[in-house]
Amino acid sequence: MGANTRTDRMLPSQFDDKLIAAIGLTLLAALIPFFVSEYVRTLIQRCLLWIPPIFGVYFIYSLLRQVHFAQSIFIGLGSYIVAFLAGKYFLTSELLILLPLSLLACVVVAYVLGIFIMRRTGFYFAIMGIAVTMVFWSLVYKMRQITGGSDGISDIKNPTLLGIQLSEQGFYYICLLISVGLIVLMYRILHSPFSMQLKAIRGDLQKAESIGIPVHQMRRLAFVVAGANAGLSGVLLAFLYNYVGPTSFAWEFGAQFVQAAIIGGVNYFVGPIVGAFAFVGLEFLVSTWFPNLWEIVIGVTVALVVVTVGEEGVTGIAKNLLGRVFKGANLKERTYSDGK
Amino acid sequence: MGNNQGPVLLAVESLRKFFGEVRAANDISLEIAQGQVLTLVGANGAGKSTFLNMLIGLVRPDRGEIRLEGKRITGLPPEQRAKMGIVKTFQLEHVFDDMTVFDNVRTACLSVAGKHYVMFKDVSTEREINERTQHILELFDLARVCQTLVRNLGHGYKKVIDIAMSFAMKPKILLVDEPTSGVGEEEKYRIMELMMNQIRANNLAAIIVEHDLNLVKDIAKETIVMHEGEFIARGAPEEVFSQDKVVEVLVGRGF
Amino acid sequence: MFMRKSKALVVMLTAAMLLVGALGAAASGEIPSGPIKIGFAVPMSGTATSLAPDAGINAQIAVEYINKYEGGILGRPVQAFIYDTKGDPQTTVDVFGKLIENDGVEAVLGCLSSSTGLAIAPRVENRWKIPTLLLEATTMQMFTTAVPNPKYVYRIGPDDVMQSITHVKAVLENKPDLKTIALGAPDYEWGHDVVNSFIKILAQFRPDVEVVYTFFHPFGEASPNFTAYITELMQRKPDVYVGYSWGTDGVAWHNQAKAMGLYGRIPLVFDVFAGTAKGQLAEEGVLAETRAGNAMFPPHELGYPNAKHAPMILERVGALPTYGMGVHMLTGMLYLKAAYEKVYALTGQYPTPEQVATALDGLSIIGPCGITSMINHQSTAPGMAVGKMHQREDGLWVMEDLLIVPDYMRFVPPWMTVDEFIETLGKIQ
Amino acid sequence: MLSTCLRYVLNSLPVVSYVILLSFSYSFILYICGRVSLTFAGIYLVGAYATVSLGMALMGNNMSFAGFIGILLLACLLGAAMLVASYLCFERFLKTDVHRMVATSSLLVASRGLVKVIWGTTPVTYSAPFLSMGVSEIAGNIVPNYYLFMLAVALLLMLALSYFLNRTCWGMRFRASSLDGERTMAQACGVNQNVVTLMTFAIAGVLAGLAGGLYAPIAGAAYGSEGNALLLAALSVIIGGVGSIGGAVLAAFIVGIARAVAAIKMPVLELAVPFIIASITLMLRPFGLWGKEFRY
Repeated sequence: MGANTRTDRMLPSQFDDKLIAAIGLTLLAALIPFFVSEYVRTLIQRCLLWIPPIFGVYFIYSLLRQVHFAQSIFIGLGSYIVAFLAGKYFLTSELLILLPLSLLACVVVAYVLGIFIMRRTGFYFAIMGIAVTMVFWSLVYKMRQITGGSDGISDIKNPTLLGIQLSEQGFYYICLLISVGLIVLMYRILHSPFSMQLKAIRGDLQKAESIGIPVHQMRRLAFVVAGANAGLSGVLLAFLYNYVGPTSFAWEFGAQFVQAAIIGGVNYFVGPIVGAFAFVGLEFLVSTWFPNLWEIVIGVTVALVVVTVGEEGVTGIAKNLLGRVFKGANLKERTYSDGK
Repeated sequence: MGNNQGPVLLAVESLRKFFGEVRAANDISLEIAQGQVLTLVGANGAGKSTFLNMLIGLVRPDRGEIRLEGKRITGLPPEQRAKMGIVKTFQLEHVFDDMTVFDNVRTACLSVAGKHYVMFKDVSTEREINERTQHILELFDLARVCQTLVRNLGHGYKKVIDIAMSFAMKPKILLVDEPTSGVGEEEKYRIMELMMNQIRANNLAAIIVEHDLNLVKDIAKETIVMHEGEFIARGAPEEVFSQDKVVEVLVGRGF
Repeated sequence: MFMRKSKALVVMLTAAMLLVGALGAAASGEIPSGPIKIGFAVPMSGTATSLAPDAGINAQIAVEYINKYEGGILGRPVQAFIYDTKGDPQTTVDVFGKLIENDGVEAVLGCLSSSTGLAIAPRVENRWKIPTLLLEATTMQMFTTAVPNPKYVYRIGPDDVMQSITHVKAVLENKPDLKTIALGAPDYEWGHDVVNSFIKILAQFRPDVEVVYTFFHPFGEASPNFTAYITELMQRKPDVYVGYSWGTDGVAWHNQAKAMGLYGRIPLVFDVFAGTAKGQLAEEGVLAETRAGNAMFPPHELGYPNAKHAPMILERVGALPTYGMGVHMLTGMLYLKAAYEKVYALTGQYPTPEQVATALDGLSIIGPCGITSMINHQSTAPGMAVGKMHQREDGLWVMEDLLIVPDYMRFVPPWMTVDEFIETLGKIQ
Repeated sequence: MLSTCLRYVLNSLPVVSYVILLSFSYSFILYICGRVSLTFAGIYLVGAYATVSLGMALMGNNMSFAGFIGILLLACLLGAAMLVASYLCFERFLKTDVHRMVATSSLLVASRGLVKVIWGTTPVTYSAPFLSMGVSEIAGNIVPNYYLFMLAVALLLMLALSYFLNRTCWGMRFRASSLDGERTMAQACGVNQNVVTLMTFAIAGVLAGLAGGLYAPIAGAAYGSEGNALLLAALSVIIGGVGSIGGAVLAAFIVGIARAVAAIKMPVLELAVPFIIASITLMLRPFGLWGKEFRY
């Protein structure tokens, strides 16, 4: 009986609602390049590429209640792999080689870092993330013979897929594909046994250990999942700008993902998506209207969001407003509902 | 009670743990056979919880050895010991507050099935796991509340859920730390009955820490009295509780 | 009678001229009405801000100057689009996209640091094709590897070799008998480049001089402690110290070095960016480069544009820039104005971006620092002169004994590589 | 050899003094109130700009020592007032540590923007106090007296705080509210929690404002210096341990000297070295070199 009530949430009608909405949004994103200017397309592309690293932050936050400031390590790692292979020592700009390669690199690095970082919690975890990021940053910055130091690596060739040079439009669709793919993947992971056990670890570490959950190993793997997301984004970001510099490794860059995740709302699965678009959009509008004031606006916005709605974020506000407008519309997107 | 006492399941040899001056465990040795149920009594601070925590690996002993079915498990982490069949429930209830009752038990079922790293399969569609979860919930009379968040449940329920999760682990030996502490008189007996039924039905070995001496007399043939990290008496409850030093230890503390 | 005739003649002539003018305007009639849009992509937040202080305000001032004193470009007032690059190359690419694709600007002035310049230059050449004036971005890589055959990308500011030659000449002039020298620079690519090329060029002129200490201090740390470097430097006792610290680094460096008595103990100090933050940062007798504080040297009083420009900056910012962003921006605007007018004069048509880009090369203008020319896509380093700081009786700091190195010694000719050119320097002497 | 070591110590003095003040400002709030609050870095900025602006406006180059002390006191008061105001108007509405961390760091970003609007981004400096104090020579090393003055101020303040916390009646109340985790015990014993919290924030504000005021004559007040201050202070707290005065001093010396040595011996690592030390400390001694176990 319990099992049945549990699977009730997957009743066809509700499942279809979500599926239809997802397909609709994806189609919209796919059609948008035909209607907007090149610049707006690039902007959307940037939002799309921001979604995976924000999902990493969201993943760590919603399952472990930790703030993950170290995403920029993996963005940087992916980007510099591209910079070396498709730029400085031009060997290949084949996406089918570069994506798996940087994924592998990120997984290995994330696993090793996870051994140290994931043993800490709370503020110590956050600072440890920043510290490790800064160590990476300063190494990349200082090894100027190899990495080009602060000048970075600028002559990155355009990406190819199966040997075919991608047009800018084509590249947009690759970004869309990977971003949507990762979102679907994250959805699956968040509903998987893995996530459920992570949530158990968050709830009670000792009990989790005593019912046989390999606590540390699983936390490390969560870090790997978050890092892999960011790594793939890093590859595409490098191609988007044809330039990679040490700022990809800067902790301030990683902190932006945290801000975006908070703005989006960490209680909802769509939070990271909303957050990416809200953050980039807000930045665009503010820097157009008051170029000198974006720090104040972004800072105050994030602070106010945290104070007023906490973890609900923009999604929560929108949900409340929409819920009032369309009474009865079921917008609930929590990963684990209370099942009533 | 008809236990068919089998071969030795858990063997503890001269286990020692000192916290500075405090002796939590001073050269304890113990053997438990399959199906043997022991109760452990002692005043607060006698070292009962530390002893159990050492058995499951949450506390690291200063010296000594623990063997499960002849295999040395002293240095193993808790999760591996749990897999090998030595599981503990906690004195202060340890449950996953922001999950439903169903998910709590399901987590244990997933864990015992070894599905830690399954990332691409929906939890709600794992049929075997769900059926087993459902079965355990029914055994412990939890099916009514299975979709309630544990946070919203009472103390007694949480105790039962904790025990149910331990059973879901398919243990060989169950360590129960004060299953009835802080629970009302009526519920106390209900919980104890639920638990003992399952222990007997599965012919498990168990160590049960309990304060209520009347309960102790009911549930086990054999009891151990612990004082300042040492076992000072062992035997049938009636017999043990009539010993002078035991009375002194237990009553002296206002028992 | 005569009077009346002449009056009529004047009226008729005026009318005829107006008519012709109107017809001409109608014929070529292509100067669009409304303001001309110019984009500025400058760092207004992040680390780079301290190095290009108040860049946004300076851009505004440059545009105001053009509108107020120069009558705009081809009579059209300039409308500025000023955006923040945060000093980050990837953001700069976004900002350029916004300026060019979204706002439709006709030309862009921007990019302070080499990295942002390197990120943007290839895109401008291949994709956007809009005249772009880089402010500084002095890396040698720019026109050697990043965009080897530039068409749209220009640079206002010296390249590393250019400025190092000036610096070496200035040091040799002021301290002919030097035996030992020490150099310090901020730790980023430009710092390394500039120190390396200084040493290379010095070796051409004076192979016997020994470099006793070089160091690279953290860059843009905002509240740095340089005591360790200063102590070490004074232990080595060099004859000359050449320091490239600037922005917040420069402020901290100056305070700490002065407190520890560096200026008294080392015979000649060349504080390249000795400038004027809000507060007192100049030292009597110290060498400085004119790129730093643009009102400190005579052109301020000689009536070049910055006689009007410098007071505008002082009024709005309260201090002259420690780094000549404002000067570069005004120079860039004047170049653009000259290029538009040149094309219009030649063709009678309102210029296309391509025509403006072509016309920029070879232009000469009177900029804030005197006459400068655009040669090989590079402006002859406005204010690339070195002088000694001196405080006059009225309290104003000026530069004396200005040394200006002739252009033939500063420009790498197109037929030579940089290294070949450096090798010839010793022979010129 | 000894003189070389001494030189590194002397070179690190300015950083040491301001890191002592800043890191204790941060760890004090964390220890007594159990709150993460990063606003102190913004107060550092305020202290620096206040000192420079007031110094230039009131005294110019005719510096008097008493006047400078007066300005420093003003900076302290300003810092205390602003941090208390930030607590009352903003921080007390934040529920969890994660929220506090994210919200206060966003507030820092906003405060940086505010500094830009008010003072612009041209660095400002008022170095008269620093320069007019002269130098002394210690074992062949030249040390500006101002560095010694700074260190003395920082250490004296730490001693005073230590006396206050350990020996006075009020200090006992502070420690009572910190040591027991739920903070209900102290309340039950009649300690007014609100007063303690406000006083904690005020003291932290004084420390942060003073750190800015003391360091500004050396390095100028500059847009963006709060980031550096934040990182150094946070790292020192991790190295030294939360709530420990000795730890704050020790960690500040470790960080300062390590950077001074790295600057000369191994420039590649100068920026990374505090982070490396902090990472290693976190791995080996999660609660700092001097700290007791502290969970929040």
